[in-house]
Amino acid sequence: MGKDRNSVLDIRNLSIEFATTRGRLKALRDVTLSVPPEKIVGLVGESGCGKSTVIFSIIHLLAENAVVTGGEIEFEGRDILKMSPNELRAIRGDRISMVFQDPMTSLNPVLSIDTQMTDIQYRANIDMEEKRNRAVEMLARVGIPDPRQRLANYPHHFSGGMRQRISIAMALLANPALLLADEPTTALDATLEAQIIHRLRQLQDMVHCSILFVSHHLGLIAELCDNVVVMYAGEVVEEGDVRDIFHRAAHPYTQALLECDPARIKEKTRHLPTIPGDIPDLVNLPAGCIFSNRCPQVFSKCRTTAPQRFEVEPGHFARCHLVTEGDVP
Amino acid sequence: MWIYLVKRILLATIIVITAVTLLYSMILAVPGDPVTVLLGPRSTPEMRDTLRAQMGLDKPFYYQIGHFLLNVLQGDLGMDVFSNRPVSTIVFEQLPHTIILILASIGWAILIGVPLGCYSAIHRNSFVDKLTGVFSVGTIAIPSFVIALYALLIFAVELQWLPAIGAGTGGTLVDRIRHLILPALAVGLGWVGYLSRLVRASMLEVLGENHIRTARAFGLPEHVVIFRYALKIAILPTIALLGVGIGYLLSAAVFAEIVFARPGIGKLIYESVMTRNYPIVMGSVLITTIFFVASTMISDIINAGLDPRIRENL
Amino acid sequence: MTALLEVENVRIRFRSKNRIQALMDRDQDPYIEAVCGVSFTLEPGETLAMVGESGAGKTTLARSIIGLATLRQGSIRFLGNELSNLSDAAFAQFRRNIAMMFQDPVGCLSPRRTVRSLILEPFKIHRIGDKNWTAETKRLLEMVGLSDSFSGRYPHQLSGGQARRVGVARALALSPKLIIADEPTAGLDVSVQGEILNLLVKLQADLGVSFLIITHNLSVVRHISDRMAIMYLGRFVEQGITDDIFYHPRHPYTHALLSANPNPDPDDPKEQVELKGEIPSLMNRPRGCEFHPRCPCVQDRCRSEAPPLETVAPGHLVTCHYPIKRNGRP
Amino acid sequence: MSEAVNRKMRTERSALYNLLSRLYHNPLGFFGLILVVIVVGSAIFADWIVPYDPIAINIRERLQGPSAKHLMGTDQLGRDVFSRIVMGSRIALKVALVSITLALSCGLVLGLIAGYGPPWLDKIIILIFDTIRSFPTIMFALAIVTLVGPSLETVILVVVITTIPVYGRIVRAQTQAIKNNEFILAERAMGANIIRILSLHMLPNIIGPLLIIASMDLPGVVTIEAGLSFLGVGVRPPTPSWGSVLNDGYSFIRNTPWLIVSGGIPLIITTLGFTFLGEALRDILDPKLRKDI
Repeated sequence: MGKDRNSVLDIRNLSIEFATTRGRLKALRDVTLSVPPEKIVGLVGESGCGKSTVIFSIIHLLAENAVVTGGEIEFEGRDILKMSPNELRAIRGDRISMVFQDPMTSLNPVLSIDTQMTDIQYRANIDMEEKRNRAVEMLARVGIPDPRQRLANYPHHFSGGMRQRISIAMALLANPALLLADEPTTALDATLEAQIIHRLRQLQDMVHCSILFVSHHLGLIAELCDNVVVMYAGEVVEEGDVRDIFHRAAHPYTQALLECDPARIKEKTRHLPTIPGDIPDLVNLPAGCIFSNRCPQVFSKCRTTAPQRFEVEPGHFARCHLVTEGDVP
Repeated sequence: MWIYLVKRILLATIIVITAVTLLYSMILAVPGDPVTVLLGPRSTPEMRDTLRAQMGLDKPFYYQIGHFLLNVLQGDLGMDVFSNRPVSTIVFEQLPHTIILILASIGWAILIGVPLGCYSAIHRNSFVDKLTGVFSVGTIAIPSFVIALYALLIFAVELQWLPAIGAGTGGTLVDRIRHLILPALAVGLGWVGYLSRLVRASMLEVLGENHIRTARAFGLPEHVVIFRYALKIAILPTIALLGVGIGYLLSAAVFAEIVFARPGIGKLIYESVMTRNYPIVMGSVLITTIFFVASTMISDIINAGLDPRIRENL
Repeated sequence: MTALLEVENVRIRFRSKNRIQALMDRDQDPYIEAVCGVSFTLEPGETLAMVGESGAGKTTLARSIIGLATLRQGSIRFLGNELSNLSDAAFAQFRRNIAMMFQDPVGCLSPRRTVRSLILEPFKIHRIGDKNWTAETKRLLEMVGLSDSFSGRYPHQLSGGQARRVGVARALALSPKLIIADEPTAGLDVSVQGEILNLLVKLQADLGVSFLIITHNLSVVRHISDRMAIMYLGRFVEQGITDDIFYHPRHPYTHALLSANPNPDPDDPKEQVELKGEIPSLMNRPRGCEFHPRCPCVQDRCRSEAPPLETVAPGHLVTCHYPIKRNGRP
Repeated sequence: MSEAVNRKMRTERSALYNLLSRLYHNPLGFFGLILVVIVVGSAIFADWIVPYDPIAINIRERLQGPSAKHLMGTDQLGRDVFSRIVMGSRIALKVALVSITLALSCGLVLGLIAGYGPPWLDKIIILIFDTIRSFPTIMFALAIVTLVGPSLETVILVVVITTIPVYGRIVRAQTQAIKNNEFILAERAMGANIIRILSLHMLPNIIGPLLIIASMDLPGVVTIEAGLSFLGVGVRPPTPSWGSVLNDGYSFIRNTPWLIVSGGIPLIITTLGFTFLGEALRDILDPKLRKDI
């Protein structure tokens, strides 16, 4: 697997552990994924699967007790994990920017939007007035009504939806190569979510940046993303084009996840499918495949040896013994 | 902003009025007759009657309170029976010394405490952080008058580096400052620890919040993140507690003035208590309370200035 | 047979400004109308889902039924008895028949008490004495699929799903006739959601309990609710049989809500009906039909005149001047 | 049922045991515990420890430095300072415990009423709290002493009045924070009356942090008592109090430093001891309270 010339971001065999009182929690194990240029990659998985840890490791803003135990994150030819704090600071907000989940707490409450949006343009050597104009223009693009006047307002003058639009405007201000979005619309209502996703798609075509979009909402991923990466309990179980995943899912977990989504079940049913059991304890990991204790098609090999990443079809990878041995169901 | 201002001033006046009423009703609730307490047992009934009439003590309760309140608003706190000079002039003569002492103590406490708090918040669990931790817990706990006594014993009596008595009134500026060092040290020492712990705690809390993570995610230089984004919020609780802290400072000042025999409102009250001269005591307590309420109001207003959320919520 | 629950023209408001502020700016109404004129009925053994976005007043309405919010106007009758004007004591005997499940699975359990005492709380409150408590706890825990080992645990030692089940067990303690569930699937992953919903459906089948479910998760509503109502800014804009509304939405807001729920299939994107702007604040409500600022098919009449309540099909009510035509689907 | 009861017993005993062991790992906390044990021990066993009668005057041996005969020397009336210090601890702790219990209970009740009761009552209580808080403690004490005269009861009265608002405000803030939690709404929905909600659901969540704050407030109360005695308006002589020893020390500072040194030591030991112990307890029992200084 040589250097993938045509991808903006390449994560290879990334493993991260958190030092906790109970012992070393293996949050990420051998995670491999890539983000092609100008594409939107959906990172999907349920709570506790480590999707936010992946995002925060890219921008290297991990918690103090996090320890990177292996792998590399190649971005524009350099490994982020080996960058010095100053080098990291240089690309943050310039080449990579981020939108966070909770709009109510991600903006500074005592500084005006004007201050916050001009501060982040400290790298561009243009005068303050020009910085304000660029801010106003971007605010208009994300759908903030009369942005020139609203610039002087403080975050608490805006609703949740408006604040998230401001965060997106701030993130795209520096024309980044990669935008990281950590469940940006989970805290919003459905109609608002649709507006913001629609707006994000338009802005992406204009700014030509690629987006790594984290979510647990399958419908959203299907509508917005070009590629999808499915994670479970700290491992990438499947990765591929959006149609590969939604129509030809190879991994039993992906299939079960799709089955459980009530929106996909056509005829009305009184009994909703579920995935019985819980995520295994990530401090002392079970042998074999991580999904073995909940997998409907588990067999002897799953409980002994961990499956390896296998290319089911061009660009479509899965980590399951069924795929490597038996035919794809 | 001005709505907040009006509300805050209104609240302050209400507190002062309640304080006055409380104080005055305390006087009247005294089991013995205040006048006999004042003039002592040997005073003749006539003297007591004239004084009682003079002070309007024979009128009904609410009338006296109303009368007293009116006088207070006009700045008249009644007459001192012993020196028959107006109470307010006596008290205002002594007030400046106390204010200088308080400002000096809180001054050096802020200059050292706040930066120390910031440093130990940024370099958590470093040697400095641990040292200041133990130092501040110690100095906050130990009573200020014990510190004053030990300082007096060591620096003034034994080593004689600094004067032990008085405020050096009439001397040169340098002399007055030399008289100020030990009392200011005694009163302010506990506050260095208190402020550093406070700033450290609120800095740590703010640094953990999401918007600081956003600021760092945009690659803002660390000093901008610390001073413009974090400190501006972290300082708010410190300012609020400084306003309230004036009350504790005034108490510590009383001891410092007595231990170092410095003139000031504390010494005045102490002497009047000895002679049971309650008008002076009441007058000075009242003025210090007004001074305290004013300082809490000022710190709230400064906070409103810094934090738009307070400024605008009605 | 008489309806289990009849809610008629209920209005609830909160004081948004205290007396001094109200004096200062007289032009603004010092009250916020959280619920303005809502009526519906609930039959025994039936499940009614209330759907709407934040600020629609769903939770306020639900809480008024169990007496946690006082009505300004209107009536709530449970099995024919009027609840809205009862004193706490008189209300108590009805509290046995109505139970409530709350939004935050762990937050609605008193933090310093064991699961056992949490489940037995309803019995203690209503002073029901004569039971063997250990057996009763075991029975209730098993009903919700938890083993007896949970009885000694504290709320902070439970996962979201487990805490939610303890909430259900507590609600079932006095075998109520009606359970009000406020966002039963909030905070749960899709794979765990199914477990709780299947549990509620099974309880309905076994005990004939009727449910009032508050949620903003439309795909769940389609499967488990018999009837549904869509709330916007404190009013019912549409209510009716669930299938009717899903296949023949007549109110533009319902249509937008349904389309805003993206279909998890890249090759079958639904036609997007995108609303304009944001949910208006309850402080200054739009004139006429309150949805007109965001409505894709707004017309002049909508801006000035509040729409009447119309019955467009048996049991299918809409408040809109120009309801959408019935489309071809069955 | 008995099995559940002794399981509860075991958990309580083991809770105490693991509290002590965790305290052992926190050096400052353990050091604080030793100091507190010394002070409390000397207060309880004062009658046995005291070598001389603390009030007995012996002019011939006046103002002596520390010696084998008099561990901490003698004061201007020849009274043994060590005995006065040990007896003084009894006064200090008595004042502290009595006033803190009184202030805590009144503060708790008023705080609960203010936090959970009707808004107009809340405003009145808060106004009273703010007014009392606006009197500097010592000034307020001096004012009361002027009127009522110095005595132990006055000291306790002053301490109680000035500390009730402190606890009242903490309880009120916590009650208001908990009041809107969903588990309180759940209780109300089940028909629980106010008494049950306050006692079984509100109180257990408030008492813990409140006791920790009280333990850290103890030094403050001891300081007030010592301060007033130092000013000669607290405990009436000849009853031995640390403050009065310091008072004698101050008047004879030029003759002997030992009175001040020995008068200050117990105050330092007590205040440091309770503060270090209180801090350690807070870190162990309620880590999220750490940010509250």
